[in-house]
Amino acid sequence: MDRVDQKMIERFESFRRAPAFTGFVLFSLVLLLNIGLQGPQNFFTASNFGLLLEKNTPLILVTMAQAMLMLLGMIDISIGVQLSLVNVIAIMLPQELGVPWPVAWALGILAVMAIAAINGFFVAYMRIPSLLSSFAMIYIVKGINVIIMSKPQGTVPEVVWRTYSKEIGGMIPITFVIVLIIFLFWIYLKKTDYMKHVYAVGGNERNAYASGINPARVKMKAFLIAGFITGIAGLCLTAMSASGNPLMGEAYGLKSIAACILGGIALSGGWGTMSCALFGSGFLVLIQSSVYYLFKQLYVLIPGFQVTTYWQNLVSDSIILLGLVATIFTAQTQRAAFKNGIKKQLKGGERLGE
Amino acid sequence: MVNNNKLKQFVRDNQIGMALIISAALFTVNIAINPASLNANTFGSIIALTLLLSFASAGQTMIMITGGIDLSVGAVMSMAAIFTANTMAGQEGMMPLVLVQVIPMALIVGLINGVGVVKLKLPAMVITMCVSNVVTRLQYVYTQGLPTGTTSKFFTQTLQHRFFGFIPAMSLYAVVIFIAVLYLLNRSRFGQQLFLTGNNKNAAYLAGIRKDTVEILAYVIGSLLAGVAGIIGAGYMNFVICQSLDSYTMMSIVAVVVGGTLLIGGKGSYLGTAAGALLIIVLGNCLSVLNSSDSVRSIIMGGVLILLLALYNKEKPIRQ
Amino acid sequence: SCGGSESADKGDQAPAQGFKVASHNAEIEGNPYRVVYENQLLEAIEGYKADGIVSEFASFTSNNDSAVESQQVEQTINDGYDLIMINPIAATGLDPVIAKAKEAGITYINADCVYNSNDIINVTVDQEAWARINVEWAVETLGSGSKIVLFNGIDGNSASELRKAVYHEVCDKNNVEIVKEFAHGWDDTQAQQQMAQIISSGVKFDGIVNQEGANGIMNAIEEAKIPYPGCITSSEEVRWIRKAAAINEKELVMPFIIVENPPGIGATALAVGLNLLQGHKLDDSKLAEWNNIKYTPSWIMTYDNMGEKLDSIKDLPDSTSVSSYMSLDEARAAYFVD
Amino acid sequence: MFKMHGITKRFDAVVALNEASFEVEPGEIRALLGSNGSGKSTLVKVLSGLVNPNAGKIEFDDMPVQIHNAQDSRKLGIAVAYQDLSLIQSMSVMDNIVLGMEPKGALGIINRKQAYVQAKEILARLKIDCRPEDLVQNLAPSLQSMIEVAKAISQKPRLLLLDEVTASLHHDEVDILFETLKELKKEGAAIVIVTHRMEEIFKICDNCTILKGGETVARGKMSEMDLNEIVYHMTGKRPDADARGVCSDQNENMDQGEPVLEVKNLVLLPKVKDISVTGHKGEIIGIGGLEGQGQSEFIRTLLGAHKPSSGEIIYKGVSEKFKSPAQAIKKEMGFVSGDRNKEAVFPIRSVAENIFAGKTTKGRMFGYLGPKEINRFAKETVEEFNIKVGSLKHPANSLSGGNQQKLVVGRWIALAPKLLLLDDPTKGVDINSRREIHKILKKCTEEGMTVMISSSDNAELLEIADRIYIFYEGRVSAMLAGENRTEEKLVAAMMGLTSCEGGAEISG
Ligand SMILES: Nc1ncnc2c1ncn2[C@@H]1O[C@H](COP(=O)(O)OP(=O)(O)OP(=O)(O)O)[C@@H](O)[C@H]1O
Ligand SMILES: Nc1ncnc2c1ncn2[C@@H]1O[C@H](COP(=O)(O)OP(=O)(O)OP(=O)(O)O)[C@@H](O)[C@H]1O
Ligand SMILES: [Mg+2]
Ligand SMILES: [Mg+2]
Repeated sequence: MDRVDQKMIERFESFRRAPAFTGFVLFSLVLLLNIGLQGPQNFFTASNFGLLLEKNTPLILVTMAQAMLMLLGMIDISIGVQLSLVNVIAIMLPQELGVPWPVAWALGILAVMAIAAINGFFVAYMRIPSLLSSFAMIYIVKGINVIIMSKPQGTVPEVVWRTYSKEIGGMIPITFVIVLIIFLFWIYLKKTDYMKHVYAVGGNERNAYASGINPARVKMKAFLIAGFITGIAGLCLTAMSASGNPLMGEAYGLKSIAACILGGIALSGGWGTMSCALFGSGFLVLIQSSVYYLFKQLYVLIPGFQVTTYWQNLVSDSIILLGLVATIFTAQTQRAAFKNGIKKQLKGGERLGE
Repeated sequence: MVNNNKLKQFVRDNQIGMALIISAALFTVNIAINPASLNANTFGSIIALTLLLSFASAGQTMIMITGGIDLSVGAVMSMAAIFTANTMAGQEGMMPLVLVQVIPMALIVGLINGVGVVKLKLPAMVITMCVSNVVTRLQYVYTQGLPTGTTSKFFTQTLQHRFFGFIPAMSLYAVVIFIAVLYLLNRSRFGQQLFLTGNNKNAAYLAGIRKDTVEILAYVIGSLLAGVAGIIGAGYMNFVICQSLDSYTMMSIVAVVVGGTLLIGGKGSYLGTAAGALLIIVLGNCLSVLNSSDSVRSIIMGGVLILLLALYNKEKPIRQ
Repeated sequence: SCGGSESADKGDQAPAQGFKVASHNAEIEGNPYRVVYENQLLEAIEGYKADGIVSEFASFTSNNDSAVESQQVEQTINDGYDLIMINPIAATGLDPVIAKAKEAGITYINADCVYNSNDIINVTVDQEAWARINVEWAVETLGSGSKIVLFNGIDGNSASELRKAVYHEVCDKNNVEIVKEFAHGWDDTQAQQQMAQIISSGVKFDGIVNQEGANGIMNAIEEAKIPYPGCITSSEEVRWIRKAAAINEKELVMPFIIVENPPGIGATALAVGLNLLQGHKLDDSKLAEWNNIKYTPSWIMTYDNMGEKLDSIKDLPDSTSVSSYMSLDEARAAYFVD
Repeated sequence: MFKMHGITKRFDAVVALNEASFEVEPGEIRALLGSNGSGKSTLVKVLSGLVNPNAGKIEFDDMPVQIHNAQDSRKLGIAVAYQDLSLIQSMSVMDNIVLGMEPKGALGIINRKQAYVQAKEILARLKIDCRPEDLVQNLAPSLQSMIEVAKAISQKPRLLLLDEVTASLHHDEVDILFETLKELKKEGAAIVIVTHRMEEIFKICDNCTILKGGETVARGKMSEMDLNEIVYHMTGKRPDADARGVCSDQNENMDQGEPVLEVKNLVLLPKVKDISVTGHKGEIIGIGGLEGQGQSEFIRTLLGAHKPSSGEIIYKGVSEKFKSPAQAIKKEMGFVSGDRNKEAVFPIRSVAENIFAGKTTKGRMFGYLGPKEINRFAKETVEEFNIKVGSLKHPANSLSGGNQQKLVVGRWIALAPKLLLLDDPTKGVDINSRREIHKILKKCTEEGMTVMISSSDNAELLEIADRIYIFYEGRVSAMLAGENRTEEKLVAAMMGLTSCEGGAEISG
């Protein structure tokens, strides 16, 4: 009994020290809030999960792509316009050139990977800070997007968007499977030496270099992986909206960065996991939906209550700010847990010494 | 070989000079393409826009010297501009009342940013972005989204008038602001402490510098300067809507970086920033001469930015 | 008109306790036009609530995030609203959601920016007509062989692109050269900066064809103290109307045209939607492509009718736009058969 | 076997290596010596691929080779333990040890079991007391240094380069390390040691190469060299007769006058458990002990950088509770850290600004401070303390380590604080610079300054301190003064054996 308890405590302690702890706490809080506001009977339905996932898979995936870069201490604020790039290619190639859509979609992913590679080249080999380089990329990609597609238009085959919003066996949303596959890919990556090198370069680039790692190549690969995931995200966005819009994704750049930080990934690199990205983006998604239900409740509870949507935005942005501030409290417990760890280690040392 | 090295050295050590040289080159190209653009108005508008951008970038320079970044510059400017237009409502003599609103607003925003970055140790980019969002939302709640009043005629005249047809009256404000910022950065203890703190926070702390205070002050003063820039921006445009000055966030960052301030902190100058601002405005002007679509202009802008960054803000290689 | 017929039977039972109405907007913040759209919608709703026609109203904005947009619409579908009105991000992108609304038997009205679907009712201002009135006036004022500067809204935006196509078409046909073309994002700050750049580029032009942002353009012109342009077009912000009138107060120095692009179209669309819910039948002859009820601008101000028009808006504050919308009965009279 | 010649490396204006040459044979342990800034680390980094030389040739087994990056270097069988470590703090010991050469299975997946065994083995071999899964950031500095060595050795290198790794190691750890090195030597590895600790060289090295100003000035067998000769090659001067003399006579008036500093039962858990110390005007107080016994924490607590859990600090007759170094420094304290890079130098600011750093805080925050004032102050200081600088405008990181340290010491002494705290200020500083720093300190005490200096170097303490407090596990295990200041007593106290007479003095 005691040993089981001990183990549980140890598990919890080590979880408290894990990077994903911050995101987990925030996510849980807003999850409870959302369940409370929406009512458990409405929240725990396949269609609700399906809806949340279907609409937010692009954000979740883009956050994962951003996380990949952030582990290396880099960011890409042009990731949003890259989403639109996939979208316009996936729509325009079939529409204008008659390219079969599966081919067009594959080309969309390749195009984003090419953009990511260019950005990666500037960051990894030209050594331009990623914030600045990706800022310049926004101009370039945005220009390309509008040249390819001058205004919102086009459709995707109905079977595609129908499938996208389907649930397998009425239970498991397709989008869940997509996110799961990317996550499994991450789990595989984590077991490879490449991922160790990512953490090493993120932790200290010079030392990683001194250990025989080529940081530029590691970064370049990360950009390609992030580009690939962004590509998938862009296709999800295309399937979700079933059409093209050259201006669709821009906001995702900064949003995905915020999601990563809220999930507990360190902007300085070397600290975090993909779970952080999931929790962080989940937090943003649920804030959105919680505020929706909050105001709905207010409309019902207070007769005559009528405010402009400005208030909704103010409330959700304020909660995000609070969430950000809350990350320091989780960080504090994390620090405490670390200290405990050190003390234990010191004690362990004493025992050995005796 | 030797010449080549000297050139490299010059390019690296003279960011201000280089920014000016590139600006001049761009301007020459501009005139070569379109000789008609050599006129008094060109100078007038380039100077005015450069000054406005360098006001907006003053605080950003200070903050980036500490190694931080402020994404709330634009939001603070817009908020200040709204207060200005709203309060003046076309009447004269309302400036004190404007200041009574703008100063506390900027102080509070700066303080939240500073405390968030310094005491709570949140990444500057993220906390200032979130604060900026909230400030933007407040603009809408405050104005209900509608354009606000008009600035006073006199105030607008003091900004828009052009002496001899090409020296904007705004230069009078520039004299005050430049002297104040240059004094703060280069001739005061605060400035000295700011540079040291930006370069090595630990060492600054152990040398007896109150690094937290210094850094928070940078955010507060930065925010105040953004507030001032907002007031001036409002006067220049004479009426304001929500978010109208938001684009200055990114422009200020680019101006500061192109002006040679290091993203990692510890090195930078306000004159550099002003030169950077000039470079950006001239570049914009140059692009507007090209008879191409906005998309193509956007692509060229991005490409030129990358080139400039590769020139200025390259990180050191690991292998030396 | 499928959307209409389906909800017809449902509407007959509902009115006793009033309809639940949800409004969605791509953006409000940063867009003065949409602010008026939203305000007039709220104003109309107040009236309908007082009359017991509407019981509940909720308004959403997606800040131009199409994922958020379609999530919010779907949430309102799930929450059982009777009428969903939307001023969408783009002319496409909501087909999946529209299919769901149709399955749920909800009346779905698309307002302001046209949405390309036959499964819904569109209620929009005729952007092409709007642009045509503007540009044809400009061409006529300046004459063939003249040069204009053209300001668009946002490259890649539906309304902006529709107008742009008409501008180019008319200019080409009448041998009018577009010497500079910019997109100012319907934003006075950008407009001012771009106009300043145009002025300093020394390019010669006779007139300006523009949509909103006119105050910023005029700021740049007055700062540079260049002569007023041979003509300028714009939409119906009150501040601009007064400014244009003031410039031409003594004599005609700057020909101008102001054509309404009424943000009240939202409230008009609401009236159409409520009529449908009440079981009335649309007059199919009034529908253009995509079941579009097109509102053709009629409030037009030029130097000739300046005094009269100025008088009609003398109570409006500078910050608003000239805009009106149809009442329930007016809408029924205009677009319905019964 | 391993040869390099004609190696030249310029960092802008600084010539770090000037046609230097170096060679080492398998089965040999060679010392690479030279004063601060003579180019030792640069030479090592040329071999490890971290520095790209401007000219020169490298030969391995008589074959010319090119080392373009750290990978090339590893492939040639070169392993390096760096002066400033190459560990990733946020990763585990095991991950660090196998970093860059992880044992892999199918699909590039790491074979964790094998990696674990590998790490365990090397930890056992070097008797390092930690688990493979511990995070490096949670380990004491000396353990980290050992892991840096372990990481290098685990590559089974043909050429092992150790750059001042012993600087932060305990005696026993150094012994273990040397044992291992001897084994490696037998196995045929070539080993190069860079160090400033002369006694070590004689203990273990076969041969030595001496650099001066980036040039190779001497090489030879250790058995044929003595300390004087080495110092001569390093500095170009015969050691002064008074080298030891300056500091040897004790300050007679140390008990006179009231104490400047009185610390009573200071506690700062977990490191500082109960410490009482007194310091008088004009006295040099030494603080000794093995590394990590609470010395650094104690000194920083005096400065107000940490908040003590309990205890009292009476400074200049007033009981003080400083909340930050700023407050302490306002009351005329000064602090010199041995950890230059992290805690003392502002690398990209100019030499002048670095010297003026302590003085920026004296005066109103928004008061006027012009470059003239900064430069005048800096110029005086540079002249007074004989700091070698190219120009006052050059960035501080263009100076060599020793000169950077003198710069930091000068920064404080020029301010004439009442109490100067120094935390291991001569770590990694060459003999010559060290002596100069000692001279400066001595001179200051004559003018009435009180100096408290902690050091990891016993000889240094015995040489310069009037009284030595020895810390053990967060307590004072002995206080040595006058006659009692002997090496044996010091070492005994460092091991926690307080039964000697020195211990009695504390209670007295
Ligand atoms: N307690 C910790 N302290 C320091 N770094 C840690 C800690 N936990 C994890 N890390 C860092 O994060 C990396 C991955 O951590 P870990 O394997 O614990 O994540 P995880 O929880 O399994 O992630 P996920 O389940 O999301 O894939 C490690 O290599 C390490 O660098
Ligand atoms: N990255 C660099 N940039 C500029 N100068 C450098 C750099 N690295 C080293 N130097 C300079 O090169 C010279 C040699 O430095 P190096 O570190 O090799 O000396 P060292 O012999 O290892 O000294 P120490 O004993 O202090 O470690 C010094 O003058 C130093 O200031
Ligand atoms: Mg796990
Ligand atoms: Mg060295």
